[in-house]
Amino acid sequence: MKSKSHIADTHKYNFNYENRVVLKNSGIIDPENIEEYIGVGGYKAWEKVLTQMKPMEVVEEVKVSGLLGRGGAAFPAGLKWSFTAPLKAEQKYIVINADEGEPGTFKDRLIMEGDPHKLLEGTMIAAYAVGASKSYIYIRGEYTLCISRLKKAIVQANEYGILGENIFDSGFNHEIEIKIGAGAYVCGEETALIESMEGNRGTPRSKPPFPGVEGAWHKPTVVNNVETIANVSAIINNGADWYKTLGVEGCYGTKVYTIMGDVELPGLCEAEMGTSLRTIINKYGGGMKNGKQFKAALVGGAAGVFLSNEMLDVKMDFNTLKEYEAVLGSGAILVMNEDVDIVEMLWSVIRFFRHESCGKCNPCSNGTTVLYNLIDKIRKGKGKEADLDELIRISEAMFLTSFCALGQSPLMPIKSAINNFKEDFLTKIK
Amino acid sequence: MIVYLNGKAYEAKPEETVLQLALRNGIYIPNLCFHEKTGKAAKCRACVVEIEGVPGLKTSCNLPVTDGMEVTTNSEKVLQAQRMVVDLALSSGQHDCLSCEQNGNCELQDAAYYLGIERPSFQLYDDDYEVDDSSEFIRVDRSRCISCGRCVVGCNETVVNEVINFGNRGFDTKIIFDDNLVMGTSACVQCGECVQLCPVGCLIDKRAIGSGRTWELEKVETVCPYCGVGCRLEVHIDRKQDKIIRVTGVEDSPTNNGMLCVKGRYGFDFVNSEERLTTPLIKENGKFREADWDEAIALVAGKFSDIKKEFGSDSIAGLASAKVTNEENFVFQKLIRREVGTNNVDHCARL
Amino acid sequence: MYEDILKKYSPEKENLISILHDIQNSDPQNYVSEEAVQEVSEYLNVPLSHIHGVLTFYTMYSTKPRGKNIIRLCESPPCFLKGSENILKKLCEILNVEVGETTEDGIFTLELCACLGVCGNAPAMMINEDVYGNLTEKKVEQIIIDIKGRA
Amino acid sequence: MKTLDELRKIREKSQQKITLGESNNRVKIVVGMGTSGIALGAREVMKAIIEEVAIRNLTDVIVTQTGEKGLSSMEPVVDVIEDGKPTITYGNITPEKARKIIAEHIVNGKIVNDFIVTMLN
Repeated sequence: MKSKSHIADTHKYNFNYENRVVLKNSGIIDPENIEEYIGVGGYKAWEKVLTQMKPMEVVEEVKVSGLLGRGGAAFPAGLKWSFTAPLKAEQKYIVINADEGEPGTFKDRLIMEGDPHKLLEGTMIAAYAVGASKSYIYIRGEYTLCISRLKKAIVQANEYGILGENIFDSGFNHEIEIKIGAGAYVCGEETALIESMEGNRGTPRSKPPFPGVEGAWHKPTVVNNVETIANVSAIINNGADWYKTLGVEGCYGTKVYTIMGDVELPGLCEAEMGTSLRTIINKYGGGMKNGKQFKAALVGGAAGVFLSNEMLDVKMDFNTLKEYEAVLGSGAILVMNEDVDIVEMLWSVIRFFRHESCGKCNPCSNGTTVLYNLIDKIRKGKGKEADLDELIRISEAMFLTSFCALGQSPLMPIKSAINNFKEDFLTKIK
Repeated sequence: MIVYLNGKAYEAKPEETVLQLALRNGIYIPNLCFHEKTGKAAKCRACVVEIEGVPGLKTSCNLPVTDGMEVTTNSEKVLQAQRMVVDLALSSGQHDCLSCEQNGNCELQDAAYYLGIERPSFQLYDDDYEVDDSSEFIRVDRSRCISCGRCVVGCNETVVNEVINFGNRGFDTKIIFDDNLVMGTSACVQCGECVQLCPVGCLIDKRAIGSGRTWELEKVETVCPYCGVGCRLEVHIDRKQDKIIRVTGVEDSPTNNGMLCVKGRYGFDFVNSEERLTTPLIKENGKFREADWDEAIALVAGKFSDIKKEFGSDSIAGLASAKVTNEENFVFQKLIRREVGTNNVDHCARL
Repeated sequence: MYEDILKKYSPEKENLISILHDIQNSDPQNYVSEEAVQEVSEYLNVPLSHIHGVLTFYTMYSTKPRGKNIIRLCESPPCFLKGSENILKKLCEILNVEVGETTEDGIFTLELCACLGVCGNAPAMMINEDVYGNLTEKKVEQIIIDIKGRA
Repeated sequence: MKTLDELRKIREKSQQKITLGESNNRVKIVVGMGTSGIALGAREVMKAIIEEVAIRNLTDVIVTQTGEKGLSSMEPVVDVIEDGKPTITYGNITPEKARKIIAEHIVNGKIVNDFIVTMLN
């Protein structure tokens, strides 16, 4: 590898530890030893909420921090909690969405493998805030290491009395259980996840009622992504005002971007919201591999957008990207060099959707197959220009009519690929 | 509460959905998966409408009415989306109406007709589905299944036989019986609820196939002749042949809510049976001869009177059939108790 | 036959997915048999059709016997970009199977899967519970040889 | 079961342990044992390090594990932490390279430049 000597010479790969919030401990402490987590200040926030804060104050703090859901939809976490917190119910649940399935995303895996107690601490704080005595962490079945580390962490937290009955004499009880998936991307959708947790086929439910009101076993249920929850203890420890000093207006805090593809140093970085694509590629991704030219980045996973070099300096945060009809999604950044054929990549994206469509609703299960047949035809050089309009027309109809976000998703990559890289398609059509 | 449908005001009931309100007032919105009994599945997505002030489109089958709501069911945006949705459903299988038993009674056909879809735009169907003809009364042709889910809900939640579910995923989703058995070897009791709920030609009464177009049949409502529950049913009759083609349950019947059992739905072959007695027979010298009712009744009444005189009332007992109605049973026990003078009366209590 | 697994769980439907995982993992042919479905159905009081529906919805399960080792090669866009198609070709060639098939000796079943979350080391695959990254044609050949040697 | 006071004490104690403060250990070797690391051979690296430490009877060296730092392309990753010195992160480590690090860096105090990913004060 050419790059290695380059790195060794400078002795400076930027791990960016100073900017890390959710991955502060990952790659530093022993994830299987609760005392190391406690040693770096772990469970301080838990102690603080139990001894000094009322549940609604916790909700308020998170609300003020402006923390947005990191699963892709960017829904304000505090607002989500505030719907469930005041409800009177015999049972409420926190569910952690650890079904990280968006292609190119592995941030939640790093948090769970590297710092499982951080997830547990955030979960407990959320549970205290909304008044839930039980939480579930739903992990995809493929993440075997996450499952075993989290199971160990839960046992340790119980042994230390951090979890369990009447925690530190506060009168608050809490139990955390792991639920395991079995291979279905759609279970990342919160209602499909709940279905799966209940032992069913993981197909989405009608909303309303939203899970916050009627979720798991018809009880009020807050579903949060792992990365979202991993921000919570830092917000409680340092306050909402501190949190708002990070990131950009409206999108505070850091974002874990996973960067891969044709870069020298694929991996992941945690940087402030609003870091540009260029910075992410050059500073954290080590630049383009083998000195090739940048052509495109698929941002946000399969449900994301193909961005061209015109977008290199745009701030990568939820709001700014929305202005450009793009999405940040899960924060996955797949970088493609000049040699990559976007038609091939779009084919791969659509194949993914066809494979993962759950089959519940007609436009998605049939639509993804129609889209696949079309792109496959184009890929094989048998397409015509009108097929490009057809791809957009069908995915637009799917966007308007599909049951859940999965069927709505193909529009983004299809539209952006055709609009930004039309040449690639025309070459195939000729 | 007032709801506007295409600009016109309608009085809505608080519990109903936009689709229910529209259908109740004769405004058609294409819909394939909704059924009053199986509920708002929002799976087919054909019933999308526009709501003033709400971005995008909403499915009307699971959209509760709100006061002052302004709904558009026929804008170009709505029709275009509906057209794509129905086109996709039509493209997904082998929906060749010419030979389909459901022709004229098919909700997919109705939706496609309403939207002006002449033929499916896409070729999605691959013919690796075999028709499941293994069961006695029901043919399952999955090439016509649109995964609406009515049969699944019907089997699991309405009749609670719990035999049907969805198997596989995505485009390959199909209905399965038990642990993926053919219908004939599954625990299916052939109640036919799934057939009645199926909006297309996937689940079909096997014996009706090819024996009469639905619009040529006369539908006569009656009460099931079997047990005493009194299920209301509709007999579909071909008058030319004077033959029953099929039987369906009456959906708004309070006794059976459209449901029937295997006997009520499929046990009508006795009607045209060669062996069925239609004239009374009197045995003389060891041989039956045909008689008329007056002669037969007079003969039986005379014999009963003789027996009663000679051996007393309690030497006679009456046993009624469970096939007769409660009213008929009432009359029968009156006859035995008052005219014969005995309490020896019973009912076979089973068929 | 499956009591040891079943008794670890309370007889509630929410445990179905975990139970099916355990049953499959305990089976030398890596699948959930009809007998198992029957037993689980009785234990949880859940219809057979429900269990079959769940088994065929999730890609990690199989209702047909498979090999001792399940190879699950990622075909999602990040791995596709880094050449997963070539890896697939190579695997098909050295194992002499198509996707979804089991080798004649019953040692491997080749499957494709969605993103495994090791995209920084694409192309990647999982064999049973172990993840392999930065795959090259040469590397997969070695991995297969190594596992065969242990079989 | 611990009380809040006990928790606070654990916090103080382990804080020191991480910086090697009071302990008798001179060096802490940390192997990155995330999925990526393991996929690229971190288990074998860990084994080699433990063996080497035992063979050489290095009683002042402690070997532990951690999760992933996020630089997938440099896995397996090994940190060498010494009090008062910059923490060295080595990348793309194999069992052979790990043995070399022990021999040169841990025993002889000579940093192995070729394997360095980063140096942190």
